[in-house]
Amino acid sequence: MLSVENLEAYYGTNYIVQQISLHIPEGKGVALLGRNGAGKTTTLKAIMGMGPKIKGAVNFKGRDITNCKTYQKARMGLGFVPEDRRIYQELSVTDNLAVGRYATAGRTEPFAMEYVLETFPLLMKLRNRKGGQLSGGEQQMLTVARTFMGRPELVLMDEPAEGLAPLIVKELAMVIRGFCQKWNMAILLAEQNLWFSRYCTEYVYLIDGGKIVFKGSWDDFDDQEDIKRKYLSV
Amino acid sequence: MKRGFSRLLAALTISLLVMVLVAGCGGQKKESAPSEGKKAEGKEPIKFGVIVPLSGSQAILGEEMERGAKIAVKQVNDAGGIMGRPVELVIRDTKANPDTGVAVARELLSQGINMYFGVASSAVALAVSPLMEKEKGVIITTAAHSDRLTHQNFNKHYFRITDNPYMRERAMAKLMAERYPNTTKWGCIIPDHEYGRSTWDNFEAGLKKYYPEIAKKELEIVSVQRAPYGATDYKNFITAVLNSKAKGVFTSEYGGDAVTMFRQAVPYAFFDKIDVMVDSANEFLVPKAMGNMTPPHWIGTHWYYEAYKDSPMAKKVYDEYVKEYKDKYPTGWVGEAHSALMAYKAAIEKAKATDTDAVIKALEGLTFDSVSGKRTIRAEDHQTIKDVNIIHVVPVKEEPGWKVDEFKVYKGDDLIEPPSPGKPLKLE
Amino acid sequence: METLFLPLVNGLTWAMMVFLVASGLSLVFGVLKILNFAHGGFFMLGVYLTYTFIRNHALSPLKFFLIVFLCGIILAIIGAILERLIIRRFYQLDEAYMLIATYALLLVIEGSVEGIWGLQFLALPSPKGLGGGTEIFNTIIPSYSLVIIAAGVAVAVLLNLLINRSPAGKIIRAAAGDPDMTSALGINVPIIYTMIFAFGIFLAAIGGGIGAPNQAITPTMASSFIIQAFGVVVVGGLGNIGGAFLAAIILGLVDSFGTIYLPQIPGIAFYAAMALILLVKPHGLFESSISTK
Amino acid sequence: MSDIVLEIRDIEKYYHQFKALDGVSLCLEAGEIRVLIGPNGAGKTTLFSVISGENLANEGAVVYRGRDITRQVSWKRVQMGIGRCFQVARVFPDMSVEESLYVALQAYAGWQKKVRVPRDFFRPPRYVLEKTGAILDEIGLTDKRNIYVKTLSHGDKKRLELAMALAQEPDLLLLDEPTAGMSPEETRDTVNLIKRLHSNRRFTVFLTEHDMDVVFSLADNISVLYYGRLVASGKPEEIRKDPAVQEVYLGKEGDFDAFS
Amino acid sequence: MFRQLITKNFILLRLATAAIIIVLALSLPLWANPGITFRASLVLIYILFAASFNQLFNYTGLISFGQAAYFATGAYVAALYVKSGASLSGGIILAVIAGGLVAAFLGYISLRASGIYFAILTLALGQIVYQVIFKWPATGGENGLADIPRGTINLGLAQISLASPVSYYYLILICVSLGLFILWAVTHSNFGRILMSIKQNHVRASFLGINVRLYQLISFAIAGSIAGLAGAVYGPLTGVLMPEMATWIYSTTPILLTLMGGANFFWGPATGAVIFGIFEYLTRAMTGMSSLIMGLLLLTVVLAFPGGILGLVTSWLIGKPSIKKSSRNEGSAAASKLMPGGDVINE
Repeated sequence: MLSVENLEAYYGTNYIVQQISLHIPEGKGVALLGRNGAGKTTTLKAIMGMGPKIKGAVNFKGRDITNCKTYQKARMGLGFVPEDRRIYQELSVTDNLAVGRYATAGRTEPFAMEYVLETFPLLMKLRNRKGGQLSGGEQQMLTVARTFMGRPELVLMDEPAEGLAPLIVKELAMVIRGFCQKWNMAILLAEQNLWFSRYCTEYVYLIDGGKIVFKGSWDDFDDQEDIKRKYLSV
Repeated sequence: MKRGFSRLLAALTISLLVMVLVAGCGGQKKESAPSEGKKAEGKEPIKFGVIVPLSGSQAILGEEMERGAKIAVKQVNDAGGIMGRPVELVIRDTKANPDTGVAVARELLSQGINMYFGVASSAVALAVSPLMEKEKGVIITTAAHSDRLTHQNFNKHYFRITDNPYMRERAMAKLMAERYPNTTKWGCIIPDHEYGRSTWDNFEAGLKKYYPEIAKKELEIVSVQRAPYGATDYKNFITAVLNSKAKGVFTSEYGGDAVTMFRQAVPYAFFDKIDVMVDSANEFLVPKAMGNMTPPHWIGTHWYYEAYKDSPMAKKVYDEYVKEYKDKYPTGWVGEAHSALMAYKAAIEKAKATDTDAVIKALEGLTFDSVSGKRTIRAEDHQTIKDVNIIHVVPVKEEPGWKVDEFKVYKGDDLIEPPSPGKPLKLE
Repeated sequence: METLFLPLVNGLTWAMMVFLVASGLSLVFGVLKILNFAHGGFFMLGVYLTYTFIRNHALSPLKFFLIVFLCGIILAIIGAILERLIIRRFYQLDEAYMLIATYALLLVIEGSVEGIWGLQFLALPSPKGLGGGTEIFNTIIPSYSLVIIAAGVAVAVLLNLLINRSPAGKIIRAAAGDPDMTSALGINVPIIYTMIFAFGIFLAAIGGGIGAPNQAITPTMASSFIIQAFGVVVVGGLGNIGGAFLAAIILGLVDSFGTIYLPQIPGIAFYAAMALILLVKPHGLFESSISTK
Repeated sequence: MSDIVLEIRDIEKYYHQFKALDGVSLCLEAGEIRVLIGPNGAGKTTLFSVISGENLANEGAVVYRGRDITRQVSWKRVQMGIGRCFQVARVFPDMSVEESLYVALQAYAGWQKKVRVPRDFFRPPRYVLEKTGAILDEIGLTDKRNIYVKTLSHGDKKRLELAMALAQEPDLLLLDEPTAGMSPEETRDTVNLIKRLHSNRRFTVFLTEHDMDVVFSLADNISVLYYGRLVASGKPEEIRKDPAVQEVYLGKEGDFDAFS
Repeated sequence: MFRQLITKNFILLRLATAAIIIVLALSLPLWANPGITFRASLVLIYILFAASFNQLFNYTGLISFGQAAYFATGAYVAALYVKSGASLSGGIILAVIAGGLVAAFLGYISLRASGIYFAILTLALGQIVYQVIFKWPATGGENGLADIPRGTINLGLAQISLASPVSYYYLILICVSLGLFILWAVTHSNFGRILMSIKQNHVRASFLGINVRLYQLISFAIAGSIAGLAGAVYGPLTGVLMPEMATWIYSTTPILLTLMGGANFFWGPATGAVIFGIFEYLTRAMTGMSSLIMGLLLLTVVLAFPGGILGLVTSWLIGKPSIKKSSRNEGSAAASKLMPGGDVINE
């Protein structure tokens, strides 16, 4: 579905992502593990075209999208959930969701608002509340729900579990996994929370210092104790 | 693409700079009016500095002065120049700004040009006049109206070719007393400025003199409205004047402000409710702007060509103007700039010299022919005694929507104040 | 009655005149975060362009406003091109660069107007039937003042509906609050920026067209309006159109009553009121209503 | 009660209608390391802002060493001895490391009246020069003293920020997620650095942290903030076992097989 | 090759440039005609005026849109003092004090706001200064002041008349050099370093115990008094003062000179003023097109070389891009952070 070949991403002269290649099969989940500063966020932003300058090739559904604009990528079916929960503070929950609809433009029909709200019961009760009045966990739910509204075929998620209370993390994981399986969505999940990653995905890439240092299934990963210790301080 | 655009811009900038440089250097030759006079060729030209506002809100005055000056030069050169020497103009933009005015005057002074005319704003005149004294130049202004120039700030190197507010306003008041003897309630809308106040004070003094004298009526001033300079809304002042039941209204708002004021008065049927409206100095600016919306009103002008139909000089200037600039209504500033050069011509021919002292001496007390008949420059305060022209415009059906149906000429001698250079003007 | 009612109407006319300019300024600031000096230039171009089509004919109101609308569209297209070519390059630089670039644009517009239409002052007739006065409470009010007030209120209401009620408004607010995230949701943000800039120009231009019969048309009219509009936008809170509306009314009335009750110091009331309000509320009366950040 | 450094009482803080802090009260004893934990958006940073004066509380009082500083401006609080570091280091990007410290020390020297105007006009006073070297050594940035701050790594920026805060000789140091975004080695170094500074300087440290390893290796006491409310305060072992904390934040043991 | 040569001898190059400029400035009245000397005097004044703006803009991180008000304050105070028959040197000192006081007062009010609000507040307050000058009879109201004498300077042994353009040029040269030296000293001192820190991150600065508002206010007052100094020598040069010189339109002059020359350089405003002066001299005959030419020039400069002329020259000489993206602190550059494609590293 998405293949990234020899991607380099840099800000100014600061090379953050160096020559990485990723492959995400249709409908499957891939976790991108790595500690802070390893290059996870930059990789996602580079794929999405949000900020860093890039070299290399990004193919999505067989099309070269390296030089496409961010919004074009979104309309092709690439969803993005940012790490810092960038919801629109002054818009209500439903308005936030409504903005997410436009990613379906010319491709497919968006989900019905009610359906998405049912999937995220936490949001149902808060539908008329302004985004800025939500708690951290609720905001994170909203961010994910907003991206789902656009019916993406592949969602890039940047540390959705970071800083959330463990209970919320659990609920979020279940929602994401359930939704993705039901609608055959692929995920590229940048995370540090191993439990969360394992729950939502099938494959693992481990990134450090801007380079891929491991790739394989979760079972392969579990065999590599030394790698886990070295790169993730587990 | 972004890079390309930046390069394009860089190239544009450089070409712009080159263009300016070429124009700047080449301009030295181009800028003076072509001297076509065949007979005057071969001799060293007499150069005049023309410093007028050609940008900003006074640019429209400056443009007319420039036109008048160019016409005058062409005529003088065609007629063989001054003392056989061709005449050249060096035109500079003051931007209606005293420091730019001084800068350009200094620049021309250092090129050896000693005779100047032009200047619209009193501020520029007040800045340039002492410079002329210091650097041994001479200047004739063609619009600056501040009393101070010929009174407390007077110096021998400054001359005014135009009528001053004292004469103009008095003439207009006299006309009112003659024409509208029953209009005894007067009001005004003036800019809150020294100029605005002085025009009104002069006009009021005139009304108070002439109404009892001519109309044998007592006069009442019912409303004095002072509007901030550059206001965009005059409706409060307009309604205040209407509410005061004034029947005669005077204004010395000028330029765009005047047009805004006239324009905003129309919906109130302002001009139907009063007997007469007097505009002290806007020449044709208001009618030209308002077209068929022009209300009937009297305008004080420096020079109204129709009044001097019989003067070949005036006719020639008018014809030349119409031919050159495709406009049938030259304003008085055209005539004033023309007269300034005529004054220099007469003075130089009288003195048979072009050095400053000789020219000043010759200008003092000089009587010369101008587009508005004979003018005399008073020796004491360098104020010119000349005719005051007042015109009456009315709206008409056909283009351009208005016409001059009547004009009146008053001789300056009867109206002018006694000279008192160095002392402030006193109104009785 | 009359002594209160007249300055009230005159103040409101002035206020709505300024608001017509300020609304676009505030909208553009709310979304693009730029303060556009050239806005006054487009106001003036709106006036001149309308004049070119109408000249001295008193048209029917319908035709008149149609022409004003058309001029708005033409200038909006020019505005869109300028945004693409010039304005866009300054989004990431310091505010001072944007201020100076738009100021330069204002100078270019002023120069071009002098070149194209000349230095001559002009005046535009009111549409048929709106040139006279209307009697309300025994007081004559210029009919066209009422048109201007109505136009101001209409623009305020429509803009409010557009921003706060329409689906487009949600997108605009989203793009204003967080452009990066919004493009990641499949919305073409640069196009929205271009359109908002052009729409701001459109508002300035129709403001000019509507205001033209109320004013002398001079090549220097841009700067006098832009400063008053700046004041209104800032007092109202940058990016808050409702705030600009209220600020225009407050400052308009202060100015209008100031000329009547404080004739000794004409013109100072506006600035004094503005400074006073900003002294109490340094960031204007309200926060931005567009930016959702 | 002379060993109470900071007491906050019933703090409430609103952002528009949103209640970020809802009646928070707590006391810090002199010399302790107190860690504040809680999910993102719980109000930890807001509480720090209220203590340091960046934001003012809507209700309640902040008392520092017996003085009510609820309405005091932030720079005065710094002069009283409250230092602060931010989650994302706030540094001077276009200065060198050394220059940044000059500024910090110069400011300190200024209010401590250690500057003599004519002599110390262009060059930093001797006090500043000496102290710069000492602090750089202490914090371990000596070899980077001439490097531009904007080219420093994330961890080094945070360390520089800490160094600048140290220049003010703080009595109470507020550290907002000191190890956020650091690699394991950097995290370990930072923990050691905080421990070392704390034992050398004997100041009170109040910090927020997500990394539970860091929390439990540093904390003398822990407070738990959950959406504007203080749920618990106490020794680390007590907190670990507290059912309320487990419910809202930590989860029960064995709930997740990996927790990082 | 050429670049290497320059990079190696950069200091030498700077010294040589400085020497040439000093010689040119000192010898100018000897070879130039009075017209050019007058224009050079104006340029000198504008150099100081623009530098006072850059003291705020580049070295403190404040955009002042009311700098003309302090310039005009200085000019009027000095002119009124000289017109009362006193000596110009006293007038200059008074002007410096007055400019500083007015700036301190208005700055105190404006500094309640930040960023663009600060800029607009300085504009509004500057307009009030203009209105006061415009209405107040003591300042000559709307007519301004005319016939401002230059008087003499008492040097103890000898009285030097300033009437001639040449001696007045040297007086301006001395005042401007002095003013520039003060600004240079301020910006390069420990105090200046603290101002820089405030510009780069005012939150950090205040968490270092720095009274940010006070420092900004002092800087504002210094800039105001330097503008006042520039104004003080302006009046006697032209002989007239108009209230319009206090308006916001005049406040744009130092801004555009600064941006044209290069705001990131101490000598940027000076370069801008000189280039602009030359440009104005060359276009003096192109009457009636000044606003179009000015606008186009300004637009091309900010578009093609946003680092200003000095930025262009340095990048050409030492091959380094000099356009610093604004490192202004979060408070005022919130906009730039929000724009798409901003180089903000979130990792």
